[in-house]
Amino acid sequence: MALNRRDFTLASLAAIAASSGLTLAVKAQGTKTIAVLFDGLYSEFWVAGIQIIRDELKKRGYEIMEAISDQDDNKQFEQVRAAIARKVDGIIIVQTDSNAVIPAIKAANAANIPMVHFNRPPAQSDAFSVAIQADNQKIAREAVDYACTVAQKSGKKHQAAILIGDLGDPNAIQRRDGFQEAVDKYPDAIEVVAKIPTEWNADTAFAGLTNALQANPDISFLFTSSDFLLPQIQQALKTADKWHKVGEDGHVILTGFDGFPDAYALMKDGYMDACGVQNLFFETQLAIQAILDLGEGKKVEKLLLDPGFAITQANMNEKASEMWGYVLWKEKNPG
Amino acid sequence: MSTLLEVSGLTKSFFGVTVLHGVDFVVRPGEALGLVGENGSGKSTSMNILGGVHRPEAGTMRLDGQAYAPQNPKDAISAGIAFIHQELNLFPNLSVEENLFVDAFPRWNGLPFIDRRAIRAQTEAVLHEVDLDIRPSTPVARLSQGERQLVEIAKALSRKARLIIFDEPTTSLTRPEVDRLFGIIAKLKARGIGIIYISHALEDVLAVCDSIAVLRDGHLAGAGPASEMPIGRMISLMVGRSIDTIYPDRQTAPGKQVVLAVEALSQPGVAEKISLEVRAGEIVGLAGLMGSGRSELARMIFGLDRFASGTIRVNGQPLDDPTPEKAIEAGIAFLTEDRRGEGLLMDFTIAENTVIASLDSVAGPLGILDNKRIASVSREMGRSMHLSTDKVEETRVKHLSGGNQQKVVIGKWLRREPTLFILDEPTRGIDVGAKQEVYRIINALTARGSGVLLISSEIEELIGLSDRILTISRGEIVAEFNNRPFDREAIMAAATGQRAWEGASA
Amino acid sequence: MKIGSRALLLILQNAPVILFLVLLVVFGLMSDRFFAFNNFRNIIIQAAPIAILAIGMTFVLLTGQIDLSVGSSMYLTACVVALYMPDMPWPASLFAVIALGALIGAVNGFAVTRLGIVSFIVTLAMLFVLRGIGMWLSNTRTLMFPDQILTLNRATVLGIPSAIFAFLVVFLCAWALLTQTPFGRQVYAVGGDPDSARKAGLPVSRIVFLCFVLAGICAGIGGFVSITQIGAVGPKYGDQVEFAAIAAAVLGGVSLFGGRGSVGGTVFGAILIKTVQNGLNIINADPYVYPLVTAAIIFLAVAIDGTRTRIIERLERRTIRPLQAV
Amino acid sequence: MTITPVAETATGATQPPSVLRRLGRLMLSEYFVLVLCVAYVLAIAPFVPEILSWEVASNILSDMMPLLVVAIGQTFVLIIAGIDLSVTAIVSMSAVVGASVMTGTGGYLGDTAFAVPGAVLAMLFTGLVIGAINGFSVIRLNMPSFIVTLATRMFFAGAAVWYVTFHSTSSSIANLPESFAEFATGHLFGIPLTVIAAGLIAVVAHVVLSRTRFGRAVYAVGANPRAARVSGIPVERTILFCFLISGVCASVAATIYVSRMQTGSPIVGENILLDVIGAVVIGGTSLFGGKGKIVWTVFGVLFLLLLDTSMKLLGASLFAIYIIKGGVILLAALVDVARNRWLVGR
Repeated sequence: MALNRRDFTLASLAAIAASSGLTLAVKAQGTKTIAVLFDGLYSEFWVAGIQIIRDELKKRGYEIMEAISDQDDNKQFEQVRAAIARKVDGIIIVQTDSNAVIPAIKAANAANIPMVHFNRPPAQSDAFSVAIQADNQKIAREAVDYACTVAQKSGKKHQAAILIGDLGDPNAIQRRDGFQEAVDKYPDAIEVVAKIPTEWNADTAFAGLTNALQANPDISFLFTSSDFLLPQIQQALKTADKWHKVGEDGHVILTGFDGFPDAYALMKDGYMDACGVQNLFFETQLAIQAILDLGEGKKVEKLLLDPGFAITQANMNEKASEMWGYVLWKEKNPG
Repeated sequence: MSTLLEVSGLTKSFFGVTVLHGVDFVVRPGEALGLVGENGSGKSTSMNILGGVHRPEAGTMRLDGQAYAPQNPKDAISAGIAFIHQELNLFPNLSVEENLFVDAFPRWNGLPFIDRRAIRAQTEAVLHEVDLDIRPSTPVARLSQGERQLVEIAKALSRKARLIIFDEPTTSLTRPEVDRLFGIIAKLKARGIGIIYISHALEDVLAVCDSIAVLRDGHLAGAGPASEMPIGRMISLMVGRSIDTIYPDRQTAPGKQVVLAVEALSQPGVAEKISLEVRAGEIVGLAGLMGSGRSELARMIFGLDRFASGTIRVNGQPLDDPTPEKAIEAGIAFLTEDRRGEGLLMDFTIAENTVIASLDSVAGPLGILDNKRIASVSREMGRSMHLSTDKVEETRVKHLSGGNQQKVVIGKWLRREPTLFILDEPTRGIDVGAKQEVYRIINALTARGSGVLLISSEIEELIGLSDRILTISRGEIVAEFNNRPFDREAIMAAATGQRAWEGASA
Repeated sequence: MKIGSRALLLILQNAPVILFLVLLVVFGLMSDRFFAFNNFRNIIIQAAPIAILAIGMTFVLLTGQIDLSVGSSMYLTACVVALYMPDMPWPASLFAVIALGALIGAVNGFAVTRLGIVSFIVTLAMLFVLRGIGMWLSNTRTLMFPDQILTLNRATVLGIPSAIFAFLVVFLCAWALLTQTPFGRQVYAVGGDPDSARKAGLPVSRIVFLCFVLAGICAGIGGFVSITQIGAVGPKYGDQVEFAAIAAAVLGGVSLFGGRGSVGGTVFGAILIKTVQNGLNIINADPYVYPLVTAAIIFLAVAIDGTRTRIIERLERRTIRPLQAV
Repeated sequence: MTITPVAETATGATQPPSVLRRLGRLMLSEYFVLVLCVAYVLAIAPFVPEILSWEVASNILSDMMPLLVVAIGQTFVLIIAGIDLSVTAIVSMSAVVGASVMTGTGGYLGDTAFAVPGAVLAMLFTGLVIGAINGFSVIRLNMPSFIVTLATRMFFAGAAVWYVTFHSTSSSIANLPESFAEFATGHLFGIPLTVIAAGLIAVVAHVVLSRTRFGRAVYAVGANPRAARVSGIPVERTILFCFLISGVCASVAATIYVSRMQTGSPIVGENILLDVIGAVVIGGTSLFGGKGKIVWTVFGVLFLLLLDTSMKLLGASLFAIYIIKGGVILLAALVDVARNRWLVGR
């Protein structure tokens, strides 16, 4: 055993010495690096978002260090520390949890590395960072509000269902709360009969919606907490023979959230009534500007708001161009 | 008379060590050859050669006059040679008929489906031949050990076996099952099937076989018709010297103090008002057939099985709701009949096994074990037990022979200096030399004042060792024999039960 | 006492079924929409993907192995279909998922039988690798499927919804394979006692290998059925499904130690789990209680099974003398 | 349990050259995974030279700690041939329970002197309770641990999310006392407190497993419960204790997580299950019981963390991390198999 240990120590020392030599040789120099730490790439919104940030930063000569925390706030904390260890020049982060990110901000502060929160603000604290905020709750409320007015105009009472995201995901909770605030204002027009948990899982969403339609065949008002569930909604409604356009008999008043290309297509085709849109282009622009300004030592407001908006059948024509999903859709469907 | 199998000059060595030196024997159709010898004498090697597991370096085998040189076990099977091992190779989760055909199901009309009707018919036929009255679709899990063995024989018959090799077939059978088995073997012989019968139970060998071959150290030590091979001769050929008695003389007389007092121990279906006493320095033999409740009694006393009513006292102190921990604490040691399954941790070293039941004695404050002490006590145990190796910290017990394993089990318990040692089949499956060693240890144990409750299927062993013999039948103590010399016939009669056997088993 | 426990045993023997009936009654009392032909059809449709997956898992579990990679396997095969064969007719896609699933199963089986790595580790590693490859191919985007696949969900075969039809076909094939063919019985033999199986000359490695291949194929088919339902797959598709499949099999009486269980039981287990979810949907339960109720029911079912085994063991304790009449 | 294969393999008829022999011996020793770690660092260092920096090393060390503590608990359970899938839920549940006790916004003991000790006790108690449920279900209800802990995992993961809704308006519980954060950030003699705590746990666990009666009982129960029972080992109690240890270890990990994030989040630790079991098994602990060591687990966790950290530093995309992680697990297992075959062959 003793022999072993000595062998081991010798071998490791030799190894470390050898690789240190290599290290010196390869050590990179010059270019600035920005860490881009996302929570997950589970919807088109994030995929498009990270793509834009990546392209923009590369255009400006930055190197990117990317990491996805996969909805694990501890892992994200470790990723921030890894970024700090790599002495990056700035961190753009989509945090998993608004409270749990505070220690990470403090660590970045201590290392003097600017930090920008993309899309979600952190909780209140004395740590300094800049947040780009899209107000999930407000945007959801506005979109659902429009749908409610449509429902009210129809003159009859609608049975409503909501597809709720993962209950551990703050975004899901905020969107649910926005929905709730909106429908609470129209007690005469809306009665919520089904709250369907999806765990952000397409399979669960499909089954849950199918079952809800079985229990409440009269559901005629639907809100999904993310547009990424639209294919499943479409499948379930078609099966239940409820997939009809606005104005047709049996149309289900459908409200989405995120502003996916799909969502735009469905709005254009008249299947969807409204969609809460986060202004992705605006947000990415704000984030990049903020991180650059911070890097140059400029003063930046702690909170930069993306008001977002609700795109509806009513305002679709004037607002579409601001909708990121429309732009992406347009790229794929030119002319 | 023609010969079925003729083996001549069989030689085999492993890693330069010759384990078979030109062994010859012959099996005639309709005859049973008994193959006896100590462990390591070459029995299993010759059988492995016969079964196609190993290939010999020299020597020939002829089956029905044809040269026979199996390259793998399949060759042996197709040549009509079948093995019935001590550990049965049946799948309890399959039915009887499926077990019979599991490696070669007949297809239904050439389709990849099992021809259920065909296997059922064939199974019924062979089951009938072995007098087993069960439905072919019965899961093997529901059969008793004896029934399973008959299924194995049926399997051999279904493959048109001409030569069936039994390896220790009776160790886990009840007496009626053994009788039934012997009846079947007789029937097989009558059909012209040759038998090779391997066993340490020499009486069984005599009862079954027509001729006997004795192996020692890879040599054929002697062979001849069974009528010319009394047990004494077999033993002296096996060990290479004549042995008057392998049982040591009892040096000390039992003391007065009662170390174990069992009173009215009852458990529905298992034991009925069993009462017995064991005194210090006394060996009490418990004679009974397999399935008579003898092992169950031991397990209940040791706290492994529950019982409904009755009391157990050790050294006068009541042992309430016994668990193995409590029983050990009270001074009971228990050598189980299942050495590999319960007696030892096979993957552990000798040292680890030695102290496993007495960890407190080698533990310091906070339960920290003293490894040096463990090593020294284990070596000491190895020496006093005449263990074959002194590398107690390196050798895993799975690499020891059966006899040495048994010594480790005994040694482990002796470390606790038990006031009562329950020995359930202490010499099962170990060779004569090791047996003697075990007897010597038991004797020494009583000299130190321990009481011993000895359970054995071998009446001779009980008679040779015990101060007193109790017979148990159907969960009741039916007779007590207090004085040497013991009347063998009377014990047998009591053990086989005054009342007719009813063979109740779940 | 004995008679009492026999009665108890009878109840316990059928405990999963009784539990299922109790669930039906409870949900039925809580919503009048529950007891409807359409609803039960929905339950079976929704159970189909997981049941098919669990049937494949049953083969692997029967041999005493485990396959943690089925969820990722589902994801990867779906990605391939969505990315590389959008314009192919659906039978070609189905064939592709089966072939790819078989290939993945073969890799698992090879690593387990030839390389001798514990199946838990092999399939754990594959869980990561396959999902990684899927994410790589799809660039972690949500992938959409062509209409010809989506419309399958509403198609019927002989009046039976396509998902149920696929489910029935897989179930019948698996059942026939396990109970009526030499291979099936040998699967039980290998799982019951691999050493004896080897001694009996059974091709143990090949059987285990084939079971992994079957699990891979079932993962492909189950994934395909699920695609027709949900229409799009994201990078979380099939995540943790392996646990659901194992739970379904164990609920149906499959032993994790091999050799015991049946596809019928597995299917029952899958339907039981889906019934719970369906019932909770139907009665519009608080979203927070879903995992609690589901977990509690799985726990209860398996606890009953454990107790049953213990009682059977006690009853089958060898009796050596007749029992007095009680 | 202290013999190494080395002793047996040291003698051979043909002696290869000394360096090779030593290398071979190292491959066969129980430091094998550590050798892999060094080899990995060597291989990756040219691409991420930072991995050899003091800062990264100390990051790896502190990132290791919570995972290590959970893995130590898991080692006990694996040695008795069980498995504890519920550790992630224990982490989550303990985290939110602890946070709900000490949070300044409406915590049970918020803003009192007992906030921190009360919370720590509550967390440990949570781990103990869930461990007890697992343990009793296995020994009393005769359930396979895989399913028991699968069910408790599902249950308590859900319960943790629900629990937060009663104690916080957001999806996690914040506003925890400053003094509690010091556990994650503080140092003693220049060593992080968490490292001291986890190190202490590792040392105690190592001593318990390798040098005590209880440790022997754990191995014996894992190797053959029937034989262990006959030898007077309290089999059921040993099994129960292993699950309790696993539960408590998971809740200790929760204290580290909560402290470093200063947040009680119901999803913390949700994703670590496969890492934990993977690390323990890579270390060499058998899933079939009876074999395993704490040092092995330490090496296994270190190996996984090295892998993770280097990927982070490389900024590897998620899919690359998945593929490489899976590939390396497979490779490690393969090398281990080859190594064992070689061992047996000699």
